[in-house]
Amino acid sequence: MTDDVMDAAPPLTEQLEAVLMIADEPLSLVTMATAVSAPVPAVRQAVETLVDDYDGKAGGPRRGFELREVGGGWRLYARAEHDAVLTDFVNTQAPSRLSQAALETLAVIAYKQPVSRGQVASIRAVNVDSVVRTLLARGLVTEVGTDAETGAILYGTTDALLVNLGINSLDELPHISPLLDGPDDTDIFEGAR
Amino acid sequence: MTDDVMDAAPPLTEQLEAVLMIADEPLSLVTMATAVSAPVPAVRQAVETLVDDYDGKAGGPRRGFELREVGGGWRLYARAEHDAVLTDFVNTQAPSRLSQAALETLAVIAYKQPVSRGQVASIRAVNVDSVVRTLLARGLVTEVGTDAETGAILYGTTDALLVNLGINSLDELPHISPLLDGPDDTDIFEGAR
Amino acid sequence: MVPSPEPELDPSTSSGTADGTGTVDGSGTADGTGAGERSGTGEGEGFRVSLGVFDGPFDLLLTLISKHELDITEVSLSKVTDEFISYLRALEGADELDEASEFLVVAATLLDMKVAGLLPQGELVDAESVALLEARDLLFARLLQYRAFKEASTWFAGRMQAEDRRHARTVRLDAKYRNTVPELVWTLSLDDFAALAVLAMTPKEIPHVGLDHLHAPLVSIREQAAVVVSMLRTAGTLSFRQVVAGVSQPGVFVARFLSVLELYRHAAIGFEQLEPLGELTLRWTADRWSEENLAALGADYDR
Repeated sequence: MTDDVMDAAPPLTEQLEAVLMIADEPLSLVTMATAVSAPVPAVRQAVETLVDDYDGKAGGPRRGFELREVGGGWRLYARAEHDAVLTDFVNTQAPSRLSQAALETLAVIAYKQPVSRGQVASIRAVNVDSVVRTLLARGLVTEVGTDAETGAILYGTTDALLVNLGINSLDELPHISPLLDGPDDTDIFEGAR
Repeated sequence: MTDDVMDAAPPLTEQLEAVLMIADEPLSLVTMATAVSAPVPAVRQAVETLVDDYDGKAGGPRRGFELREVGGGWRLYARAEHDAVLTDFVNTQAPSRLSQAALETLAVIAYKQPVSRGQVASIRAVNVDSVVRTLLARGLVTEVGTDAETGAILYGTTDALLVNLGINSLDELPHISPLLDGPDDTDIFEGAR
Repeated sequence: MVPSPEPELDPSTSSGTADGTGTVDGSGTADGTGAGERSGTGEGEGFRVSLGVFDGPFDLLLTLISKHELDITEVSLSKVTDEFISYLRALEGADELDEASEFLVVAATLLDMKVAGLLPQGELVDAESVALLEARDLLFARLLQYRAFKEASTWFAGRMQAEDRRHARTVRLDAKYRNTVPELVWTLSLDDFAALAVLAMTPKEIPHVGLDHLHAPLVSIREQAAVVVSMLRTAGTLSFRQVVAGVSQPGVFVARFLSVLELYRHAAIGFEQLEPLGELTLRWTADRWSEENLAALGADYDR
């Protein structure tokens, strides 16, 4: 047990690990320093400690991930040695055909864009989070902004979809207007109880 | 490049760490076993090793992250102690809270599943249609079949609910069974008089 | 107010001390029918009753009754109802409707229990008395079941709130892995795609197996509701007398009245009656109304 220093705040390295674990993009030393309220030089030293630690140079085992400096910031990456395993893993997660659920969600986004996941979910009456992730990963939809009121991310389709459909612009999508003129307030579910 | 130890395969724990690092949802033992081509028992043991390791029980320092079993799978989380710091950092917008009516309906479905809307309504004694739609759109419940006799859609809860509750299986719900033996079973009150 | 992690709930000890009219902090886990619908846990708010034998939150009253620490026959239900109605006046809109419907369940159960409690009981000799007691047990069971789920929902809320604060690693897949994903196989034509959009956006028809052939209703409440809806949507405001003008069959008359109640329950109409047995004025108030609403209406009567 190494609980001997637990009376004080957790070590800087531990706090940085927590921040790095959930960060989606490289973090500059200044950003990290702000996040954990510590001076930059201390953060720099802690980052170096972690880099060595993950590389197995601090007595512990080498980790399956590494802390790398990329584009002016630090981020956790899966270690490159495991790329073969990871590529297989990603492939099994992403089959070459879109599921029916994904296609339907894509169709809703195409006609209703810009649209939030919540709005799509209420139209389809199922949760679409993972399906939207798939579409994002496939580059068929993209984030196009945020709802001014709710702050929800709004999605739209990309040129890649147009290419797949063989059209030049969204205007060429067949009209299905009667359905689109329907009750515009998909927020019936916001207040729904 | 440190290719000097590349003759042997990297330890299972290291491969799992790499996979967990790029996963964006809880991974079951089977999924992980497939990804790293190892038998499930070995993966289970490696996962346990990592859990202890991150908790500082394996000689090394406690980590700023932890490996949690949630919603039927394993996933990396920032350690709970740092959640306050991280909230400032990520400024995530929590999804809007469920209404009391939605929570109660969710509770009935969780305990009574598979259950039809009509059955839920007879317990809650109010119309639950819109609430069930909200729960469907949130991905917390899903259609699990139809009643053989009436053809009514039956609902059950999803793994996403487990993740939202931070539990791993329905067995972890609080016990309220003595009160739920349907009205057919009046024995439950034998001792109450 | 995050419940303790150990998974055990005992609704009989949920809200404060059970010492009769003693002090109650009103911040128990379940606020009974009181808590504001949106706020989830309305501390100390909610419906309180002030009776001769009891003064405190409504939920505690139920607890005491179900634990047999307060005799249901000593509770004036009409007084409880009066207080509830004045409590409702202070609420607004949807909160009011939801609370009212929940109160009705509980009040109806209490009323049944009270009837069972007031009837002479005597020795447990004849089958009738046994049946009476069993009926009372059923009512207790119903009440307790309802409250157990209410209680459980508090646990759900607490867990969800706690989990909201947790941070899992969810990062975008690195470009180098994204690029290794096999090429997408796309087979849909433009028209297929549009057809799919239509399919995806068509409101789901709820499969419904009619039981009409089993209990053929002489008059359909749903059909009568459709009549009422079209009349009210055209006129806006009508008296009930006008709504049933020309109806001669008692069955249609009753069904039309029941459909009015159902429509009120769905918050589609409002009504006012200035004095008991006076003219009943109906008003169309629904912001949104669709055939789907109508299809679901009166489903209780199908059974």
